[in-house]
Amino acid sequence: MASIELSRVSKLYANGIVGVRDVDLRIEDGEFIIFLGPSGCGKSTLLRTIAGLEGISSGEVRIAGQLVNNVAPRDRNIAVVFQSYALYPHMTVWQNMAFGIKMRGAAAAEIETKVQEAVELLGLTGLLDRKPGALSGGQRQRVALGRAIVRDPQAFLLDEPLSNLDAQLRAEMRLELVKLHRRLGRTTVHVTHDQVEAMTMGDRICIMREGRLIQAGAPLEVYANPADTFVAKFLASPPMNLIAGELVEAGGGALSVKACDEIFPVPDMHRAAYAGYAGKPVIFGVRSEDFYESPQEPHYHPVTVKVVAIEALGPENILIGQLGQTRPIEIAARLTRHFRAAIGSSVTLYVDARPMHLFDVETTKVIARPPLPVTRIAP
Amino acid sequence: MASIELSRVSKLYANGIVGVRDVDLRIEDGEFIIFLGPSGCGKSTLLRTIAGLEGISSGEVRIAGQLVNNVAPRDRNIAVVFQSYALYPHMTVWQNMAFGIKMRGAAAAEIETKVQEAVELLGLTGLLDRKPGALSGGQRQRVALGRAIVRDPQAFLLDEPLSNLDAQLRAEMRLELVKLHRRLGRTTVHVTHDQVEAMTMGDRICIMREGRLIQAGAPLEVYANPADTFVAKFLASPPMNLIAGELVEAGGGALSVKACDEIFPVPDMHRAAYAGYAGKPVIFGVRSEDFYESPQEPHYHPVTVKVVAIEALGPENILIGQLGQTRPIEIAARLTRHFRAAIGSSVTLYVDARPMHLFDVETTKVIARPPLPVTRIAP
Amino acid sequence: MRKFGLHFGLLLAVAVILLPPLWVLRTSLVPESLSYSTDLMPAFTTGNYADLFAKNHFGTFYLNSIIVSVGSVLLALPFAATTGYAFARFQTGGRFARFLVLATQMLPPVALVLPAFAILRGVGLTNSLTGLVIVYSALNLPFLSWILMGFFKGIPVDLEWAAMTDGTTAWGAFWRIVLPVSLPGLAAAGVLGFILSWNEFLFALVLSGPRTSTIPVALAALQTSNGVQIGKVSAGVVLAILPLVIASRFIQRFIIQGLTFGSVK
Amino acid sequence: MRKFGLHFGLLLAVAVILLPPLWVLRTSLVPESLSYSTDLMPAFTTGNYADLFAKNHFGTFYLNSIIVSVGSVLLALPFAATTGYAFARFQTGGRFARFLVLATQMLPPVALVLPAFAILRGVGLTNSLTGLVIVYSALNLPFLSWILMGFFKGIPVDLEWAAMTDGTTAWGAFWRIVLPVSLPGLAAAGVLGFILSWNEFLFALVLSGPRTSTIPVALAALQTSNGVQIGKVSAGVVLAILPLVIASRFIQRFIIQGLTFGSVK
Repeated sequence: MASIELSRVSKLYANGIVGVRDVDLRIEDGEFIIFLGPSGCGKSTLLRTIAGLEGISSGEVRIAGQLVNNVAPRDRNIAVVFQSYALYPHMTVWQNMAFGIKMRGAAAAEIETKVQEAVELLGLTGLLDRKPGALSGGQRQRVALGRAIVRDPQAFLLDEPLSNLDAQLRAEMRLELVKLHRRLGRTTVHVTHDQVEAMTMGDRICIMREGRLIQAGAPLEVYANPADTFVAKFLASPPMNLIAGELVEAGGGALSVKACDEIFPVPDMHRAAYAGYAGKPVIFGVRSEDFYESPQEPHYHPVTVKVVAIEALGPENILIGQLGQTRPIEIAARLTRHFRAAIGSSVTLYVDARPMHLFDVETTKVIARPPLPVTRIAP
Repeated sequence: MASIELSRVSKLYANGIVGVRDVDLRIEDGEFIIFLGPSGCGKSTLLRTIAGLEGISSGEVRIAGQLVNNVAPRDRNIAVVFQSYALYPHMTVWQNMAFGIKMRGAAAAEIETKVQEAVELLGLTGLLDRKPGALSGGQRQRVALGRAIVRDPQAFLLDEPLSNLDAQLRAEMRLELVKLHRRLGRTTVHVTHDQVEAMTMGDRICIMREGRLIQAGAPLEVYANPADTFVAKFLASPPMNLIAGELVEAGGGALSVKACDEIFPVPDMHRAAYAGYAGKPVIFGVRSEDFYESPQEPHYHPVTVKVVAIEALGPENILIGQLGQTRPIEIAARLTRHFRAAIGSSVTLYVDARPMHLFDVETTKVIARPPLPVTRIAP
Repeated sequence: MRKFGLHFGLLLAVAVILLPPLWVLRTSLVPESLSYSTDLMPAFTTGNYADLFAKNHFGTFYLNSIIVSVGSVLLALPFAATTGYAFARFQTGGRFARFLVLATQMLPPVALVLPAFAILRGVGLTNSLTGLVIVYSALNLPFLSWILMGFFKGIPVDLEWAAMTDGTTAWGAFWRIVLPVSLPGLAAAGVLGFILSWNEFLFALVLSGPRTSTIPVALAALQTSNGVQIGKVSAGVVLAILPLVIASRFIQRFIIQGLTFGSVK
Repeated sequence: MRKFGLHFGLLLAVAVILLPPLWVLRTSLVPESLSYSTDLMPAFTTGNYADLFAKNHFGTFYLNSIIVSVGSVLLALPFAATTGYAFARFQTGGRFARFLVLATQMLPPVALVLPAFAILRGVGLTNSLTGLVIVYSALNLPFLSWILMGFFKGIPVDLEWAAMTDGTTAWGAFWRIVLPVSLPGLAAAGVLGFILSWNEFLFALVLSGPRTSTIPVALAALQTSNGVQIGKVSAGVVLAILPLVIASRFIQRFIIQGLTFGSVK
């Protein structure tokens, strides 16, 4: 039951490596927040500074409004679930789960009740007398969660808790973690490098890169309005297609992007925002799912693509194709499972340019435009 | 340039663990074949028996028609790319790549030519004097591939070569491996636990479980016609929805599946195949992408689902919902990104039952029915 | 044929390895006068053993050896554990301190024995078991620290972090988590220290007196006093090896696991 | 204030550790008559060193020590490498064989020295450097095998598999891949073996004669002949430690890396 505030938090290591750089973030009470980024981006380091397991070089960390820079981990009343689970190998499941409240001096009866609650919540009955070594990966994961829950902490910090599970179990646990959060209502920080976890689990994503917080926001908002090309590529699979081109005036105040021997008309709704960049080089970003096999809407713009490969995933087909003749670039288009084409043939695809973005060539930052309306999924 | 034949190949370890059990498989010359299965299913063991790195307990392995049971790995003329890459840490990239043909006594000029070819093919120029320790993960992966290519072997055996790469690089290398195979035309065996790799890379998938070969076939054919519930679940994400129910007669020779308080009419096209199972318990299998938000086709069957969670991935939304009132079960439906609903509310979805499958309750094997037509993606 | 040759070779190797200790055992159970007989077992007696205890004070020496070996391990182990832990987890002392620890192990014992004698004489601890215990602790400390450092390095730091968020201090995490988890390592290190002290000869010879000798010194005395009494010496050797054999049977598994140096799974 | 206390404590510790060796160095460079002076450096002489070589045959002993130490390592290392590799990769001998290797290390040296003497006398190798080389090789073999086993275990089997599909035999994979990759381990093991042999006293005392003594025996002789000549002894100690210091400066990094026992990254 606590907010977490980070003010200009930096963490430099003795060898000069920067762990975290000037991070400002306020995590609301009860929020489920995701730290997303490639390995080495500082997301786990940031989590550990919140837990107090690593000191910070500068800045302030507040939990529930209280400055905790110099507060020991045990006095922060937060629980951490580690990627390795970090179960105590010499203790039984029961002892693992009871360790935390025992350390806090709880009475035997209270310990029994709390552990029992967590055991039932997580379906661990029957495993209580086993040592961690005798558990499967999924069971260990649950015990680690249980150990955190029993303590009834102010906040849960989860450090890539799903990365050691196989794909199917990972999908199940993803859902269960979300349900658990909904039930317990505790502030939760979840660190991951998995884009699917980031999109589906949290209230907000914080995307990190090289120790910096690049963008924070609701998953669909970040997805629809990436701050730069890094976010645009990282938060999707296949990544957003980024096409270097030029913004040109097309008469009558209309704008077009000239790229790869194609002219992409800029939708009128974005005209005002982009007007200042007319005549300049830009990076044109369009997501793979904004390509269609048929002109379902009148504003879709036809482009010709030479088929390089078709990845038939079952429910859908990903087309990898070359756009342009003189200096062709490779693009990915997400099409329906009914799409068929011969490798090497040319096909016409239809681009919905409304969700497009333009990025500055030098800074790689997005050129601001009014966001398209995003409906938030209730509740 | 060789076919690989496995006849009743079994591999038992000294401690009684079964690595591979009675595998029969013929891999055609030039084919790209995938061994897919969860960890510990024997797929890597099978690959190593082909390479000769592990002896087999019984059965026969033939490469290019020649029995190789007692032929040493070095005389089989196959190349293996290991999950760990297994680059020789004390040699430079150039030495790593040249080692294989040097061992085969090639002349210096030939070595130079071959290595140079592979270097250009894989874009390794400029790295030749580095030691493996100074390379990134992706570069190591390329060097490992290069080392295999230089040898010009009869077949490539790839043991989870992409599993140590991050998501974006993995997607790129997936495509590059396919292009490489198309270019070199060598028989290739690719071991993976990743369903996406399996669907998109190979001519055929071999699905393994507990040392047995469960099903082999073209990816989309296996996807559309899984042999049992294991394959049905394993080869999709989210897995196929499996609903325990009963096959009942609905008058006029029509059949329905009664499950979860719902009646799912069996399409007429499957009536003949399933008639014998009328009145018996069955498992009704329907894929997540066969749920739709609107009744686009008249034969879609409406069902009411209580929304448990919506996973908004960006390009699409996965709905997790409860089907049925008395003993509800959880199903996953793959819907468009435009779908919106409140958690806890009830929504009507429309099921396309034509791609459905019924599975035997006891054996978990599929109840045979004529396959729906599957268009093969050319070429 | 080739297989037969292989098996024959293996049997020969086993004989070469096992015969000497078995012959020592045999000689210890044969009267002195028949020791050099080539018969397998010309007569049986426990007289050699009885003599050792009755005439050569082997009971005392045995007790001395046990006190010194166990005492030095118990004294050194806590220091070794904390040093090893500091080296494994913190920057303490840097690479140079780690090297120093190894370096002390490189000094020739002969060069150390005289200073040790001088120091012990200064505090009046020559000819005393206490002195030997202290010296052996000092001799074992670097080696034990090094082994335990390897062990502690093998324990993921996550475990300590988990304990610290669970409510322990850093010291509590060491005490409640790291130490119990490294019991096999501590046991292996302890046994090694015991064996090194039990077998040590040079320091014992110089630092102990007639009543504070340890087994190796007593064995050496048997071999040099008035000619070698081969029956008694054999009995002494058997007695010297006995606790090692007994201990190792119990902890064989432990040691092998412990001495894979730091690979706690 | 607390910080000052800490630093003072650390300085004290450094002094306690470093003072004795430095004092030995000082005494070795001071004339015998002034050895016990409390002055820091009452006079300077290299006479102690000159005397050692001129009157005490230290040149010979030094050479003996080098021959014996280097020779025994060179003799033992190939056997240790192949044994360690067999233990690391194959089931060879099972757990029991591994235990036996450790067990031989547990026997008290005092119990081994007499049989060793008997065997060497049988083949006429007492008082010879060859005999010492053979005995030291045998003594070091189990330990070196054990260390190298740990090292080889740390080398992924994939590397050998890659080599074998690349066209080598199993032996070729060991020779061309495993050995070069384990050079740090071999170096560390070799240095350890060298140090153990260099410092060994008991076997050298019993098995060597007046012309085949090694440094530790010569040092001991200095200490017992007619009273302790502290200046000469100090010089001898410095000389005994010198090669260890020189060698270790070069390979400090190597050893520490090698002795993390098998963690080749």
